[in-house]
Amino acid sequence: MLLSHSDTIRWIQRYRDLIADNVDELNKLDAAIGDGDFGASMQRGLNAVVAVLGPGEPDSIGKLLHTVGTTLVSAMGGTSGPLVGTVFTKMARVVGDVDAVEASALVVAFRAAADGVGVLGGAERGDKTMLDSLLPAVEAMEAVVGGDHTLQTVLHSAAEAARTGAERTIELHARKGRASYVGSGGVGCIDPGATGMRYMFAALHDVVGEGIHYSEGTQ
Amino acid sequence: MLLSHSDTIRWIQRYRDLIADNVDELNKLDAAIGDGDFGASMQRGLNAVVAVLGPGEPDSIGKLLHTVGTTLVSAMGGTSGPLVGTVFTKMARVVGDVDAVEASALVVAFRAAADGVGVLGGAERGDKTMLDSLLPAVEAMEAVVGGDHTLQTVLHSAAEAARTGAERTIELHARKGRASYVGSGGVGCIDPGATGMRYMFAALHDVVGEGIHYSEGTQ
Amino acid sequence: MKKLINDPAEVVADALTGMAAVHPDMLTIHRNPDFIRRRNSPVAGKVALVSGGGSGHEPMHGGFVGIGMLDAACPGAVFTSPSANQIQAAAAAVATEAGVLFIVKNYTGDRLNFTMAAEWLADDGIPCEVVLVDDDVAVENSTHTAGRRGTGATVLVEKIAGAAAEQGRSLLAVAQLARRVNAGARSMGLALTSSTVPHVGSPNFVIGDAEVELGVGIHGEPGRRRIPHAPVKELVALLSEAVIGDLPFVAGDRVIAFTNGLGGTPLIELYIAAGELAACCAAHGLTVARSLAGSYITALEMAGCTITLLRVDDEMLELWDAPVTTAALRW
Amino acid sequence: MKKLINDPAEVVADALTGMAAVHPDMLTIHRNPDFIRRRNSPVAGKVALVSGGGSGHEPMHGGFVGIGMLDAACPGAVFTSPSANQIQAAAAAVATEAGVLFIVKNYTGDRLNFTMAAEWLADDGIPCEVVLVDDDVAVENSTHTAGRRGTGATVLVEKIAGAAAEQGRSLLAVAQLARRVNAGARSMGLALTSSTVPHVGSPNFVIGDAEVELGVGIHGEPGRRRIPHAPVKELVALLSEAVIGDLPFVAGDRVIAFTNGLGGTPLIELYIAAGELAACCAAHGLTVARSLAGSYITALEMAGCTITLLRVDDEMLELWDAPVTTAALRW
Ligand SMILES: Nc1ncnc2c1ncn2[C@@H]1O[C@H](COP(=O)(O)OP(=O)(O)O)[C@@H](O)[C@H]1O
Ligand SMILES: Nc1ncnc2c1ncn2[C@@H]1O[C@H](COP(=O)(O)OP(=O)(O)O)[C@@H](O)[C@H]1O
Ligand SMILES: [Mg+2]
Ligand SMILES: [Mg+2]
Ligand SMILES: [Mg+2]
Ligand SMILES: [Mg+2]
Repeated sequence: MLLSHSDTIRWIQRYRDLIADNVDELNKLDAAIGDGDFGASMQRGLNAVVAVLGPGEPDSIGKLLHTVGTTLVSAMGGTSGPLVGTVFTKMARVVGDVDAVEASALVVAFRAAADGVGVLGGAERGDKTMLDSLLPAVEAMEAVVGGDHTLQTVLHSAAEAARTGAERTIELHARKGRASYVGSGGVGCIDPGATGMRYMFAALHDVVGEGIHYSEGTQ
Repeated sequence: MLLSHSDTIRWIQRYRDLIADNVDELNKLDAAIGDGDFGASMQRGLNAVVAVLGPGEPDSIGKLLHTVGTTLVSAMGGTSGPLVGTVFTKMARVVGDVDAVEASALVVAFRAAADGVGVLGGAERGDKTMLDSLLPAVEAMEAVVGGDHTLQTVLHSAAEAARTGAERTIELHARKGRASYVGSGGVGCIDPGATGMRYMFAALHDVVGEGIHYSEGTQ
Repeated sequence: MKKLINDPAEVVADALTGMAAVHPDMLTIHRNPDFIRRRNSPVAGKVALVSGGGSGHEPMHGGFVGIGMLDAACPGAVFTSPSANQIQAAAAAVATEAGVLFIVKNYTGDRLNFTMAAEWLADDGIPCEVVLVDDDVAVENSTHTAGRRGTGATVLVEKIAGAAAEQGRSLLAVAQLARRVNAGARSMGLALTSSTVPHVGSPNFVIGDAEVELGVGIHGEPGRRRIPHAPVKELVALLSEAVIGDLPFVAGDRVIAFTNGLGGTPLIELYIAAGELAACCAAHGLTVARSLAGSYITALEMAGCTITLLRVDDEMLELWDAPVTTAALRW
Repeated sequence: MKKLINDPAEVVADALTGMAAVHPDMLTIHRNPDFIRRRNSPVAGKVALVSGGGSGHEPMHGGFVGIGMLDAACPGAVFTSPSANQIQAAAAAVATEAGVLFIVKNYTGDRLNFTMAAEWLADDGIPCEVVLVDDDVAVENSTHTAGRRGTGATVLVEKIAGAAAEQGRSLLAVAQLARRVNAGARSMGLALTSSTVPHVGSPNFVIGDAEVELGVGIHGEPGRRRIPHAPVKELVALLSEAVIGDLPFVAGDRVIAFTNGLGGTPLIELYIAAGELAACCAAHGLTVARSLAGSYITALEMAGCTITLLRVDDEMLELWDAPVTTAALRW
């Protein structure tokens, strides 16, 4: 099973919807240990993205993901704009000008994305950032991919790991971003950025989990 | 019975104490239909007055009342400073350089005070101002003075009339001062300035009512 | 009550200490009686402009003392008119042979005290004129009120009259001009929250979470009407209809448009309100010749705004543009 | 939430409309991407100064655009760093052959976006330097944080660097000077109330009626410590001890003392705080060479203040005194 061009568009749309459904929660998570704009920023960014995506436009998954990334950077601003944007521009480079992506390539793309976020933001695992759901998700995918797992299973493990990772940020002491200013280091609060990443993986799993697009693939 | 120099000083001190005891009430009355400073202004003014009065200083009742009036003007500011100050400077002129005042002269002095307030502020009876307790008090005194009433009785009637007058301002629609700006004209609220005058008469009655100073007088 | 103050009784004194520390280049502070005077005043040959009023409206009036505006300002206690003695002392300190102009917001207390002081000055042979500012259309101008209050127009009168005085015009000429500015100005305000007088300790009145008080006074006097909170576009339209209809301002008029914050409203909101005011002016065919937006006449920490329009002619505009060096207005 | 706004999503756009209406003589507003640019920019031969940050801090930065200060400012969404694209567009609009200086408050978002934009400018052959402002002593300066935040020093850096650029100094010289100003400045703030981001609709955090939040951030970030409310004398002493001890400032130092309001605190309180700051400086043997008091870096309608001290030398003082014509600072 492959991730198709239209899956990718539906992923982004679903991601937008999940963020919209949870925008207040995300703002509130950010208000507690930051400045309260994370949900609004993600929503503004994804609305802009959805507005520029046409039915078959841009015409390859790589180009599409690149457009998603650059649109997020320009429409979001903030800390999350460049970082979440980087997730997509890095994936775009790995995926290239194709109209379907296999699970293995997708995992490599997500690894590149996580590395890119790490380099740009300078954060490490455990710093209470979006990396704390992004990295576990990538590692979970890497652990199962290549066996006889379907794309669905791979993405299921990613979504689960991202969710757990996000929830566990509640225990972490922030060392990066605005939450590092808070006296408590934000211990006791869930990181908004990690929660945003969780929705990104949930959206992808939702879209692929709905099944539908069984093209001929490796698994 | 006469009002002596020391009675006069005790009157002013008692007036200061009554205002201090009711300063919050007076501020609140003013907050409801004005700007909330009436109690504080009266308190500041009377504290300044008490600070400049010595045991036999100034050395006549006329000079003493004049000092009270000018000190109130300079220490209070606001609307009430010049008006309440005028009460005392007008009385001072009528009373003159004496060390005791008969009831009849005191009533003439209060009449001059009320007229002075009317001229300076341009208000009339019923405009919901301090005149609405000052004028009834003067009229009540005028009605009883000269008969076989003691100074105490005269001042009792003044205190009663001032109290009733102040309470009745609740029904009045303000046509002068800051209360005239309020949409309702302040109907339903008691006028702070009239209440302040009420304490002025109450203080005088308290001091004379305590009896004490029976010098040889007309009554 | 949470404020950055020490003793409520020392609020005015402490603020004057701060002003003296921040603006030694422009102002000299006199204590007991309190007044703020232009450095190097009196200015020989120049009509001296003196204003004042209760404290709690900062930067008015102390922030308008300096070259091209006021020579002295008298701060009363919070929301309390300064005393006649204070005013007399301030006027005596800055008076010249050209005379003294009192610019007085039309509140009973200010009128009484400034009028008393003017009489005392006259007794001392100092020529003195009193100009009343009464631009607030929220107050009915009838014998049933103390007359309209002075609000936003005060800044405009003080700036324009100040520039005229700086040019060396006579007392009567400056007074006449100041009255002409007042006559061409109208204002109205609204509050989102009330404010707390320090020595009172609780708000003068309470505005519900979903309400707006229309026609509020700058001393926290309750207004004339409560309406449900609405987008600022609608609120500013309400205020400007009342203001425009009152003078009335008519298509073709050139105006100075002044959006004033009441103390607790941040500049980002004032800019939004100013944009709406400009739109209302345009819709009525008024040309906004100059604009001013900021918190110049406050009511302690009250959230809200007042808007003022002044119909200007070339002379007024030229005087508005003339240099001014004060703590609050400077160009 | 009661604010003078229309749609929360249009707050920045509406405020820009208002700025354009109020300051047509100084500013030109560009929309989509949003930036505020100095009228008649680019200024040939002059290093262009560009700053920016989230909205909600007005007058920072748009109010500092003009002669002697910034050439362009990029307003992000409320409390959200502007995007790299926005910054690039602003810089491109005002850049000259002398290059572009970015003055960036040290927040992760601002750093990321300005750095990206700087790289894109470099790719286009435009010389570009980035200066970080990180003066907030409330944040521990360790590897366990994102580093100190930029607060009050930003105004001082922008004013002094702006004057140097206006004199025609080179990009490197201006950047070096800006870094020197930042290195000599320290700040700390406190909040009496929180503030509400329009699209969130409820306050970021709640401060009790008898509490003060020490070390609060200008984006409504919770601070490091809650203390019982106290007289401003004690509060300012706490802030200034932290500030003075950090650099440290020592007896004999000349300083610029800056008392900044966070948006909801009226000027009368800021003057009182400024007076206390001057007293603290005197007690430490510091000479206050210049003062600034007012709401220049706000956090929406937050009540509270920040204090900033900058150790100055003759060069900095001369540049501080140099003429400036912006909406918010003008002399
Ligand atoms: N250095 C960093 N690297 C990776 N992620 C980061 C970093 N700093 C902050 N983040 C993430 O960004 C999220 C906040 O995004 P956003 O609200 O846009 O930031 P801000 O408002 O502080 O600019 C945080 O919850 C965190 O997950
Ligand atoms: N024109 C007037 N004549 C007489 N008394 C007046 C007049 N105007 C107001 N007052 C009285 O002054 C009182 C308010 O005094 P004060 O609080 O000092 O005034 P303000 O704060 O409005 O200057 C009112 O309650 C009223 O009794
Ligand atoms: Mg945020
Ligand atoms: Mg009053
Ligand atoms: Mg008053
Ligand atoms: Mg942000």
